[in-house]
Amino acid sequence: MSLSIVKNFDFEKGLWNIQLNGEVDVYTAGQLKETFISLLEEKKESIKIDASELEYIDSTGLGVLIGILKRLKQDNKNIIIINIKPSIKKLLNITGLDKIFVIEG
Amino acid sequence: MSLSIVKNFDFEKGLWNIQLNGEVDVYTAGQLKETFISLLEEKKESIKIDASELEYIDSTGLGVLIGILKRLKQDNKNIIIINIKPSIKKLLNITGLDKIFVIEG
Amino acid sequence: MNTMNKIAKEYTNMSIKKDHIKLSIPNRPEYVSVIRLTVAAIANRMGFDIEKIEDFKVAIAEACTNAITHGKHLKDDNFNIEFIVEDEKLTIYVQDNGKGYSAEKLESPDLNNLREGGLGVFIIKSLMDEVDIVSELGRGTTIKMSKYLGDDFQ
Amino acid sequence: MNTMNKIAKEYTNMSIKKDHIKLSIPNRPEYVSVIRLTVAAIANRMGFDIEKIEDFKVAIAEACTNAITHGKHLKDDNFNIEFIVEDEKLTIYVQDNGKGYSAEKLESPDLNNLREGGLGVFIIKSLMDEVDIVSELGRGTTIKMSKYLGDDFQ
Ligand SMILES: Nc1ncnc2c1ncn2[C@@H]1O[C@H](COP(=O)(O)OP(=O)(O)O)[C@@H](O)[C@H]1O
Ligand SMILES: Nc1ncnc2c1ncn2[C@@H]1O[C@H](COP(=O)(O)OP(=O)(O)O)[C@@H](O)[C@H]1O
Repeated sequence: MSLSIVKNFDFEKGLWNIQLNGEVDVYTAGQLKETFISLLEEKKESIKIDASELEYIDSTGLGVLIGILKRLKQDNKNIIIINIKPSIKKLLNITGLDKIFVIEG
Repeated sequence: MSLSIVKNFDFEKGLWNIQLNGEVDVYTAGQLKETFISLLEEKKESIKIDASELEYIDSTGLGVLIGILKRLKQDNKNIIIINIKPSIKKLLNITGLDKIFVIEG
Repeated sequence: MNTMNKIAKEYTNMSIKKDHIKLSIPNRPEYVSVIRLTVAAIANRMGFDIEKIEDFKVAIAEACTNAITHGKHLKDDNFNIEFIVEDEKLTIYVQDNGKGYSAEKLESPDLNNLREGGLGVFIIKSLMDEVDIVSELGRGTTIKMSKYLGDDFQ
Repeated sequence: MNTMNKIAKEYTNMSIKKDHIKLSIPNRPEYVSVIRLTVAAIANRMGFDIEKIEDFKVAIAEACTNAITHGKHLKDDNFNIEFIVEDEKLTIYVQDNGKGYSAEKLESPDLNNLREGGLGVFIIKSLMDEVDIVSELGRGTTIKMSKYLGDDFQ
């Protein structure tokens, strides 16, 4: 019912591998934002999110992703999301964000 | 969040094998009682309950079991409960019903 | 009589059988997950399938997030949620006594001009069958949203 | 002012930070599972472990079952649940406007003379750290129960 974030940098591919476990909502979105911002301060590279354990996200969490994507786009970097659950896929379709993020798997 | 009951009679051992799936509370206890009563009308033999999928039971459900046990005791039959989850075991201990039913495994 | 009571009153006057559940909860982010689980339990009890239960969880969370972030009036206050359970329909009211806004002025999300906000109401309207927002500047907001059990309504 | 409000008032007058959650729900069996999930969500949010969350689920269900089966006054009525969230303690009030009873007359369960009922209040007292029942014949019952986060209190 809360959020845990696992991060590590893939030197071979030159991108961040992030695993999100749990729920991103108005309570946990701040934690997500801080983590992402500190990642980009360390290395401004594309972020690949494994969402297989992401149970829930709503507009607060999507807003954080949009904000981070904007920063990445300045350097032509991306957010890639893999293993998305159907309920979250639906939300990305509805909002059109499936065309903004790179969705895989 | 509701209750499903699987029943079959073990002719070799001469007892009812019952599997309880879900929750027994004030909403579902009536269904449990009716099932047990119809079992005993068919064959008044001991009842062995597999509680591995029983997620929840409270005093309403325990009351049903006590009522059925009373009928069985008239014929020296028993209620045997196996594979009990810790939270339900705790309830049986607290109420002393672990001494009244036969608890196995 | 506030907006929520007024709308609820209309309902009560009709003759179909309805159950009312009322929840008053602190306007703080940590309680939104509690609200999501409560709506999931109600919708599950009514027989909604998993996909629709998820829709309710997201929609109510969006409404509550707005009540908490925009609707806030006093720092430590509660806001109200009401669930109306009918045979074929679950209706939810989320009501705050916050600052209110002009719902007509809301813009739809623009993918060519990404903003970090502005998705909440749009998501609610996409996921629910009926949505109605009544907001008065300085007095607060009530958002009413319903979804039907069957697939006939879209 | 009814009993519940009176006791709640005492609480409000103290200075420690508390959150109040209020739930009004139909006095019918099908809603008890909704209440169990709500208390589980609140207790989980507070950091209670799985065993204590189960204790809350059982205790609140016992209290609500009593409100529904004995407390009932009108056929279609709601009853009230209030949760007081403190740093180290969750307190729950379950209040009905039903027929009430004399709590002092309650007998403990007797294993040599099994009855099908009479376990509910006994179970609540076993699982919770503090239990207080205030009942007035003809006016209704409020049961107050609390449990602490830490293990220091027993
Ligand atoms: N309960 C509310 N009280 C006051 N203003 C609100 C409320 N709900 C929504 N709004 C207004 O409507 C706007 C759009 O809301 P929404 O679509 O949820 O996006 P976001 O909350 O991300 O801005 C908000 O920015 C706010 O100005
Ligand atoms: N909310 C209530 N309103 C009226 N009577 C109650 C209430 N709660 C408990 N009682 C009385 O106390 C008795 C004992 O309750 P309990 O221990 O839960 O066992 P049971 O409900 O199985 O009888 C009940 O039989 C009833 O007479």
